[in-house]
Amino acid sequence: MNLLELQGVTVSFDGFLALNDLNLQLAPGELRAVIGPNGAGKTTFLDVITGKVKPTRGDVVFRGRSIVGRSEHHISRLGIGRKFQTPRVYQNLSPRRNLELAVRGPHGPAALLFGSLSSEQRDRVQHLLSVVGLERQAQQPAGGLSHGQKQWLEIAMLVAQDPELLLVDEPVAGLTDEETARTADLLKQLAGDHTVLVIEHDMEFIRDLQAPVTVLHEGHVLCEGSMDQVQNDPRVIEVYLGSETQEDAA
Amino acid sequence: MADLLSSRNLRRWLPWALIVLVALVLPVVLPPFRLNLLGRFLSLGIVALGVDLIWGYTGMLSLGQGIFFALGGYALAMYLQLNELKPGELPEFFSLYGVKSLPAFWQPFNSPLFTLVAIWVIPAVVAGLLGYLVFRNRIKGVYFSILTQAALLVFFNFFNGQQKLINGTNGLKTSTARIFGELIGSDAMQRNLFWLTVVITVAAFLLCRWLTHGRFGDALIAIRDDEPRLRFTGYNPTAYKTVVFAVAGALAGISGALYTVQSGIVSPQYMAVPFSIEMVIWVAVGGRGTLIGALLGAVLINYAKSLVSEALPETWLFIQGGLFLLVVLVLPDGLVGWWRQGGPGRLIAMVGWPPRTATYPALDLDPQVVAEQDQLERSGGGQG
Amino acid sequence: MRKTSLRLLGGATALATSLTLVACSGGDKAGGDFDGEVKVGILHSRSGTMAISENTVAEAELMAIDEINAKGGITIDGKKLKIVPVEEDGASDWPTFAEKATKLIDQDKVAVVFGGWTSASRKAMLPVFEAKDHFLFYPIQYEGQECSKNIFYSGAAPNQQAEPAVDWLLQNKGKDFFLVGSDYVYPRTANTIMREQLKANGGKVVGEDYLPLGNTEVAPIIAKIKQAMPKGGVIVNTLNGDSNVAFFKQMKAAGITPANGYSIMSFSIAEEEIAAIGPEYLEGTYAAWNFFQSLDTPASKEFTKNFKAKYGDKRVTSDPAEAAYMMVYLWAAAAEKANSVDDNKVREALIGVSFDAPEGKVTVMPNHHVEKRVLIGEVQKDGMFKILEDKGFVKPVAWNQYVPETKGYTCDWTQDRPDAGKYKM
Amino acid sequence: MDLLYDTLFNGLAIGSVLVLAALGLAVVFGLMGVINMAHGELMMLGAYTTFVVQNIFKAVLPEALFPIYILVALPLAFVVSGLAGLLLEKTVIRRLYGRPLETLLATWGVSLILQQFVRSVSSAFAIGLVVAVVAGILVPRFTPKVWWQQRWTPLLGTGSWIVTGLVGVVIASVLGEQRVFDQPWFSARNIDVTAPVWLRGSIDVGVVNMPAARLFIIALTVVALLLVNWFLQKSVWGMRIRAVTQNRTMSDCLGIPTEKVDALTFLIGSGLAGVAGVAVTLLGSVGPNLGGNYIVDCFMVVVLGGVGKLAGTVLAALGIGILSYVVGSGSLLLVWPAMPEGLNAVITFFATTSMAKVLVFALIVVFLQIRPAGLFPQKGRMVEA
Repeated sequence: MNLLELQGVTVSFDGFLALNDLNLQLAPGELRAVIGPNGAGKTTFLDVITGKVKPTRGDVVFRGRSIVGRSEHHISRLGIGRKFQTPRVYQNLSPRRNLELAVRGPHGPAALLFGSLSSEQRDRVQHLLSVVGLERQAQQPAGGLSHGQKQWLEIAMLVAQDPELLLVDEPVAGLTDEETARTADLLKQLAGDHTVLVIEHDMEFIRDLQAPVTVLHEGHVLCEGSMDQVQNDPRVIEVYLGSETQEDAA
Repeated sequence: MADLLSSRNLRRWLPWALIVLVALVLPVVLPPFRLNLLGRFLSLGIVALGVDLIWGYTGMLSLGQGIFFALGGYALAMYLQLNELKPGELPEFFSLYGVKSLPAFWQPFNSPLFTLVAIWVIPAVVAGLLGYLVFRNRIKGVYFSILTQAALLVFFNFFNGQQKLINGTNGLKTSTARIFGELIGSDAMQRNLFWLTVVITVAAFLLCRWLTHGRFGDALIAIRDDEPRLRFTGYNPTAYKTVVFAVAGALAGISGALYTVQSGIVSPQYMAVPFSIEMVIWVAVGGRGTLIGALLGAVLINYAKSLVSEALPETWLFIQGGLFLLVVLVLPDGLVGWWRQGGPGRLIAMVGWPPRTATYPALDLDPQVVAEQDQLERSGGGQG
Repeated sequence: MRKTSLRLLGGATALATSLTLVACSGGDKAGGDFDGEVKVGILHSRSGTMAISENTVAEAELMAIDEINAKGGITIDGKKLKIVPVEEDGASDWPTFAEKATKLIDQDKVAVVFGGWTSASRKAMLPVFEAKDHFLFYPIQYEGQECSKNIFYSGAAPNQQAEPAVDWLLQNKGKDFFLVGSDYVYPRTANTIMREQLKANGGKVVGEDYLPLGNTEVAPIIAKIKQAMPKGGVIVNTLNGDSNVAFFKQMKAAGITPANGYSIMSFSIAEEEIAAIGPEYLEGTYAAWNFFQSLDTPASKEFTKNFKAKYGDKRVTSDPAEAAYMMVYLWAAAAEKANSVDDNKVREALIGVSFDAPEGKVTVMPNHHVEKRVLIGEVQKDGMFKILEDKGFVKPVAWNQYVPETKGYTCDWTQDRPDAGKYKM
Repeated sequence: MDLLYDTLFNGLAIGSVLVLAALGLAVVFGLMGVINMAHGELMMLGAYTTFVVQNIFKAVLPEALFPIYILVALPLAFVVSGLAGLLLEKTVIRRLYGRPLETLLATWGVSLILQQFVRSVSSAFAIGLVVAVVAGILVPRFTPKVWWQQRWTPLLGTGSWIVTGLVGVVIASVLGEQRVFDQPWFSARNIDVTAPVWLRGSIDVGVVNMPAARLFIIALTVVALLLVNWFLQKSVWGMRIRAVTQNRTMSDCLGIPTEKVDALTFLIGSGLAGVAGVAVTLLGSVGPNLGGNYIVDCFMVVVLGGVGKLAGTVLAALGIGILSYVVGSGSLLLVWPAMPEGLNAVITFFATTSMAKVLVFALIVVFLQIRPAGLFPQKGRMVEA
């Protein structure tokens, strides 16, 4: 059974079709990359899954249940986590506190007021801090971190949530080559236990991931396959890789 | 000298010392009138704590705290109006409007127990309800501010217009009422009320500290910094905002009740638009996001207001307007924030004494180093 | 950035300080030989909505104090005492009035407080004066139904303004009445009284409406008036402050004017308000007061002349100003009579004290109100009143005799009984 | 039928005042996201301008010209309020873009200062203020340059302002000794603005009797709406304003002077407030508190209308106008005299102007439950970011 299934999802903003009859399936444990030129509807696609945008038509099914119409926090609790395009961390909280907020567990006001973190949760936070190398900065406001550190912190927050499905939007934008490689490793590690969907522009990075690729175009799935297959697809070349080859050359 | 001032320890304890001073020394020194003023300003500090919770921590600027403040005041005043009446008697003002029997919603206020609960529960429930309706629709930012202001006007107009129910513009007097046989307006009673206010202020402060110094507080700050993000992490900000708005409402109610008995009257004027905005400026001047700042701000500004209006009433609006501009443009973190960030040290540095540094010049002043040092000290202190 | 901010801050300081001095530049220059001082409190709104009205009253009080001081102050035990006013700002906020009253009594230890305008502010101060057993002089015509041991009322009671006005309207203008008022205690209570009075005397209330203080959207009220009396009738207006301007401007526009058969009687429109609203809008409407600037007596002319000399040629005198002016003299006379400024003694002495006020000889009655002259006037083009009827001096009645709840009650503080403030006759 | 026309006309009349008053606010809020709490005080400046113009006409110009003073006051009020707004934008609001709550507080502060300013201003005061400000600005010019590059420069800046401020105070208080200079220009009292005769009467149109002032305001509102719409849609600067609203960074890159655009937008919004100020002198009192009477209503209009389109503002204002009128005048009772007892009691309860306000606001809150972003919300992906 598929973990996530998008069935004919259409999103219309005032007549403009951001997503147009989009169908997509993700199997449990899969690592999937989604690419597409600007305006292909990648972010709207994530918005629909996470409940920020309601599809005009179609259905989103997670673990066999429709999640259309549920609010973001509800969907998140079902096990879908999201990392944003630009790193979004709580600027005035320290990385440790950022992670403590994100770590899996009850999230109601009462739980936060009257409960305290279990030792496993604490260990998990500590572990993640060391994984992303933020132990030294663990206590100062996250607003002071560098861009790369914020990206990593946000990925760590996503992992702390321990979702079944991770939606990762441009995780390596603005990172150095070394950091990019480490991020790829991390995502590969996560796949298997988790299902990971990555949106990225960086073709090198996607190749590194060695994952199946879905190409979006004008809100629609253009084709699916391995990186090599996709790159050789004439339709993809037509709409997209024309510019991509130039980038590769650069 | 500069060394002392820029010392972080000093920065931490000095505001506290000021509070202790205010609470302990002044009652002895001050004449009853000034003491009574201080008591009232301290009770305003409680409503300021609430404003700080929702604005300073959670980022929601409510311009309608006067609603809850007045509700608390009215609850207590209604009880006092009924207290020690002979059976069958009505509060005096009813006769002016030809009302013959006590309106039904007055009845429960015969009970002191009910009143004690109502003082904070009614405002909390009203705030919670109003908050829920607004937050549910993700109305925030200036929209929230404007809506709270509109709600304030609704309540103001209602209370102002209902002579027969609640004595309209006149409000309800409390100082000629008696409790335990003692006149509320008497000096002895007012002194007791001052101490009561001090105790409740401390309790409210501790409550807010508890709310803000844990993961709950972190969640509030997270809502302020990036609410949608928190939502995608599985939190329902509506719940948090409703809870914290209700708590702020309850604090406002308690504050209003204390203020009412110390000023002798509750009237719809407590729901006037400017008063509720003033509450924000207390917090802003004191330092939003710091509880002590909210308290200090409320007391300082109100004292200043009282002094200025005695001497030069015409200038108070200029000063107040200037304060709004000042805290927004120059002192965004208020006095306490400025103090904590080493403002005095910087000021002294301007006139010539560079702050004495122990190591490489920039290191002492580097925020990262400071933060680490802080952390070390804290863990050394056993707080972990 | 920071530099500019600081500069901005500097600018603000500059602004604030410059005002400070402007405000200070007044100050008193009275000299003369005095043997001592006696402090009196002056408590009016000098800021906020009510400042518009209350400034004049405060000015009239200060003028009376200056005049008394110029004549050597008050003489107690053969000593000349200078009256020193301590001014406080009620800020148009009722709780502030209570606060400042407390301050004047406790902190400044004043001998008496002159103050208040709105009934709400008086009601807010009342408990303070009662709790401290001190006393207040209140200069504004009001709704009655009150008789405090701790307040002296130098303005009109309802039977010195509203009731004779209604009688006059019934006799001369018609039986259908529409009552319009601001939404607070004076209009509400005054209208209650008038309703009873009309019921007793064959009039009819065809409509009644209230506007929140400060509200200026009067279209619904005008519509109601038109519906209730399309052919004309009597409108009694107890609106206060800003609403009046909107009311008269829009009434005129809607054709509800004296020319079209509407008689409009206002209880809160005096010369000062006419100047602010514009006489064009008010010409031909009526008002009932105890004093008009146009009152043709030497005392009245002297008062107006002095007032203008002190505060400017364009200024006008009015009933509230006169009542405020006169009460200072009444207090001074009583203090000399009691030979003390002690508040209890002065209060006893006040009853029976007379003064040749601008309106004529006024006398303080045992119910702490003042016997006053009742006048009915019509607004002229020049913003002054033509006096249509002079009902002479009328004794004040505190507890209204039309309202069933208070019918038969009276107030007499010379009586030695615990319920002297309100007892059955 | 009469009743229907009556209701429509009166609702329209109340609504059009609201449109006019809220128009500038809607422009500024919709295009710049700035909440201007001093909007009411800018209206007040417009009203005071009318007062001054009226007095000049009375004193200087032949009486025959008096009837048109209001037409002269309109553009002047636009200029005065617009310039005040411009000053506000340049000194305060510019520093606060993107921080709407701070802007709200700062403009509230400005509104308090403006209120007290018209109460206190006298010749002495004005001269003192001008001297202080001019001196303060000139100090850096006439002092050694190096002073302004020191560590203590900020202190010097503040100090020089304090000194010049004190100089201003001294001048003001010395002048204040003179009666001529001490007289406040307006004082705390309400001032008398008299409409010209042609605006005082009423005109019968069909069955409805329409006050001329109301008709004038309705016409003025229509003209203002048309002009603003034309300006935003058709003129070059209007285009630029819209471009900046949609994408500031991109507009900047394309060479649109965004700072000028901001200033211009604010100037127009403030100028419209001034025009509204002229209009309200025909209806109500003119005094320092004038602004406060309108501001919350204006905000309600903007919130209810949404910031997407001007049409939202118009619709919301008219809706509020008609509703307040219908509820406040109790006309429902006349239409349906035989209504059930309970309903009748409810309607009577709300059929005063005060209670109508309560009901209308409550209904707005209920409406926002259904459409949280108002009638015409801003659309697209940018909204939540």
